[in-house]
Amino acid sequence: MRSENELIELLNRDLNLLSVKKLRKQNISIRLENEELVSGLNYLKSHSYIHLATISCVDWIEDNQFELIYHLFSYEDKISLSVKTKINRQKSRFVTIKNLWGVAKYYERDIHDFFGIKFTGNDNMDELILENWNEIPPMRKDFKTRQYVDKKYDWRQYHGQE
Amino acid sequence: MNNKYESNKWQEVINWVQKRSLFMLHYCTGCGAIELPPTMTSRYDMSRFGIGPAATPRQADILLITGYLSTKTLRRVIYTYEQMQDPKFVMGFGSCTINGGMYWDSYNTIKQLDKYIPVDLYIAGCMPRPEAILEGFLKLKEKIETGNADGYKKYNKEYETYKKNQEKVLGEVKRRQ
Amino acid sequence: MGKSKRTEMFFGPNHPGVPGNYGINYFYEGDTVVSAEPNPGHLHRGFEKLMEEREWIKNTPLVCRICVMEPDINEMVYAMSFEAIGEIKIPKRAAYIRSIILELARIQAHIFSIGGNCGAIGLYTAMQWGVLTRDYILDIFEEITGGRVYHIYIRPGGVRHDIEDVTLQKILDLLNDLENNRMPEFQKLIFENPIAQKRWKNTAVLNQEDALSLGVTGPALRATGLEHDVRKLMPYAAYDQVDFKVPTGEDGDAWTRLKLKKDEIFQSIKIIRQLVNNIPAGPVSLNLGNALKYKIPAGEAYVKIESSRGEYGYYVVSDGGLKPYRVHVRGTSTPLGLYGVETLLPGCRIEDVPVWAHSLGICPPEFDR
Amino acid sequence: MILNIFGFLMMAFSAMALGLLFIGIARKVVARVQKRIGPPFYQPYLDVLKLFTKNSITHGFIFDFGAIMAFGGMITTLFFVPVGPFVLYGMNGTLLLVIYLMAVAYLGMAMATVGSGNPLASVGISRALTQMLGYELPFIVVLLTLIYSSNTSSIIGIVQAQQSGFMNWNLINIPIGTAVAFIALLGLMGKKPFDAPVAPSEIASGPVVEHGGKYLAFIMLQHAVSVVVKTALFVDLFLGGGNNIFIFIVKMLIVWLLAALIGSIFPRFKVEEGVLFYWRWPLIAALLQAVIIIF
Repeated sequence: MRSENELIELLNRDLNLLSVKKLRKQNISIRLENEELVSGLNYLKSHSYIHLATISCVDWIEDNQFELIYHLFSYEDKISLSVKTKINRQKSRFVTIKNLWGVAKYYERDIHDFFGIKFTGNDNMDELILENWNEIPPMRKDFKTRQYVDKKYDWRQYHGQE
Repeated sequence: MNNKYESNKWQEVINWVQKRSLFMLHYCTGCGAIELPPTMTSRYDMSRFGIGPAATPRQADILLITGYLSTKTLRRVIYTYEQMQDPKFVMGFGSCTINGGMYWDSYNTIKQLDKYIPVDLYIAGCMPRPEAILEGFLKLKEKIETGNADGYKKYNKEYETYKKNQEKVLGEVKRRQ
Repeated sequence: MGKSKRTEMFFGPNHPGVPGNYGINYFYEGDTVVSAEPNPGHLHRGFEKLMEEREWIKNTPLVCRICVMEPDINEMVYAMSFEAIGEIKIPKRAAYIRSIILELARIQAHIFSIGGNCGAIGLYTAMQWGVLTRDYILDIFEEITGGRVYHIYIRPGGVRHDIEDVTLQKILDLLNDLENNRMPEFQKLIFENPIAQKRWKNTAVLNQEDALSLGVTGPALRATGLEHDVRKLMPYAAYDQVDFKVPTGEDGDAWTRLKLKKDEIFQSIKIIRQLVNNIPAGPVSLNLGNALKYKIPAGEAYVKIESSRGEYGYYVVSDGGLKPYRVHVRGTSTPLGLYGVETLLPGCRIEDVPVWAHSLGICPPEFDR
Repeated sequence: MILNIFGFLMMAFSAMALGLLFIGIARKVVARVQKRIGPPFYQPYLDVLKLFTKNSITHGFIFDFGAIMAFGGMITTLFFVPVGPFVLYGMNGTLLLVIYLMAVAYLGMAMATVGSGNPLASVGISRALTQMLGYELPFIVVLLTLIYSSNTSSIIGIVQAQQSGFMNWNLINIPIGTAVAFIALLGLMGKKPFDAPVAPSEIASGPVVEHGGKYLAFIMLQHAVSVVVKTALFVDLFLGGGNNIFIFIVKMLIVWLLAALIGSIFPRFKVEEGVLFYWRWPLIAALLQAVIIIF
């Protein structure tokens, strides 16, 4: 059982953090370099952060970057820890963590569906949720839903409508 | 569209029978399916009206499209619809099937069900209450009795139009019987 | 060597035994599943994209539609993430009302789930009774919020309007009826039914190691003996004000999970009684200004709460604008419905596949989104 | 000759009508257990009529032949089972013949399954045949006991042996055997808890998964006739048969409703659990009964 501050101290000591932030009670977010993410997650997993809730991805189009967020939780510390890293938007490639958490395989496939990020080492990158999608991945910020909908689907015509 | 129904005693008997026994395909395509269990079970009990669930498309008469249809489901719905035996009826269920409803600007749901398969009846609401569903079934029965529920005939007649619309959204649709 | 007798079977999306619109493609030999693959995405509506296109308040009616089994969970977790980023503290009465709503939602979800489990093994009478019982709770919801299924009641800054004392009394009456009349009936019909026990015991076993490595939460995790409940781990709403136990089991099979659900219903009844009896007076929502112009500072939050099936999380990013910059939904059954199918289903019998899916609480809309 | 054929047809049609009525009543009763009103009792008639007005699709000759074989097999069985005063064949050995013929219907279903080529159907029919192994064993033991105690293997002979009063019924004479036979009857009729072959939530109604329209109508009629055949057989063997058709039908209805009520409160066994169940207590009880009767 560590408190938030003890945890931050520990992480500062053992990991090469880019930044660390105490968001609120029982919530901490840290940022790691690309190369150190897998080893960092490995370290955290061996320090009771065994629960991988999910992997989120955010498209920061203005910075030309994707941000990957790994949400971890420790049942001992009762702290929710978000581990973040940023990758280049053009390259859109990252390493898989399926050897640490098998379930990440599907989270990564999901991110591949919606953001088009490829994960090296994850051999199955088929479409999971979408089917026959041949536009730019839908969750990217430059994908315009309205335009796509106007093009693909027909709106119902009502009487008295233009 | 010529909906005029020819007065034919034999056809009348057939309609009368069909109206009184409807098997509804148990296929939950969307969130509207959550109001089907109450409709089917003790409180509202649609079996009073001779409507019962059927397990497979071959046995079913009614295809209920319970809510929004993603394109992935639309493909399965088309297969399912084509597996069903005539006469078959389609009920669009909830606002999403009428004009997209809540998901009017979603990239993955269709906005208008009757472009892709013929719909005999729509039930509005998000989501329709069990009473509305029962009312819808009763309306459908009326339509069957008067011979107006002829979507399946329309589908056969205007097959090419439907096919074109389906392929616009889905790409190729493989058809198997 | 004999020829391999593998046959492919499509369990869903169009299959009466599957929970929702969801598919499992599996190969079986004899009667045993040898390999399985999930086929999700039939319910994908692009929620996360839609939410980026709508103002903060306009998302309230949208989020509840993500998971139809328990819509209030979504409203709650969305409102909580808004409040977490904006550092808004809601009035005490609102917190109490939220907890009451969430617990009622939990009871109805559990009853529905027990009914669904009974349907999966062919005990249709229990399914009918379960849906009937759930309907009385929906009546209460209708009285409070105006909607049977989608309530759009919990919103950023509090709840939409107050609960009247008459309704609170009705809730207590309903709970008494549930506790004294309906649950004993279920006890006799389901939990003392020898064949039902036979079907559920040692079926769909999920051991602790798998559960933790998959990130399974909720009754499925507690059935393996761990007392983990977000309501206790990171209390929200008014859960730190009430006294309740988190029931746990040992075996991790379908039977244990169902018994846990039954115990949790009684715990929820206890919680609601405490909340109703101690509900403070006061306002039920904050005035945050023009609803269409809600603004919160740039920031992020991963907020999670305990749904009837486990941890339900939202990751919300705000860039300080009128709309959320990114919302990511972590549905409870995501690990089980995707990876769990691949790893846990092989070895299961064909007739246990629906039992597996129902008892682990697979809810496809929350991972299709 | 013509009169005979007329008799056969009458028997077949009235059995269908009676069976559908029974099914309708059972639906209503089960609905009351489930706290609902339920469909009108004449709903099965409408269902069958409607199915005959529907288009239907065949899956080849084997499929057609299987459907006919299932239906025909059941009708043939009917002719050997005395229904009240209506006895078409009364020769020795009908009891064993009936047991044999009942399998024909299943084999017909199996053929139709092969024709349809649906894996769900093949799982269903393999379950049905497996389950047959289960219930037939105790049932046959009871029947042999019965044949031994009544000194005849003709059904009508057994009925006649039970006349002259309630105390002569086999229900009183061999009570354990009757109970075992009733449990076997549940499996024979595919009632819960032994309805694994058609389990909708697992294998989407099993053998009939590809049957639509007229084919399904035939299957429903076959089911209706099978209800009549099986309940009539039970009444003949254990409840004293009946010279009065109305009393006979009431007895059948009691047996059928009892089975329906049991079905409404139990979930279904897995198929191998069902077989093992039959091979355990019912078989032991049946053997015990045989020992009691023989010695």
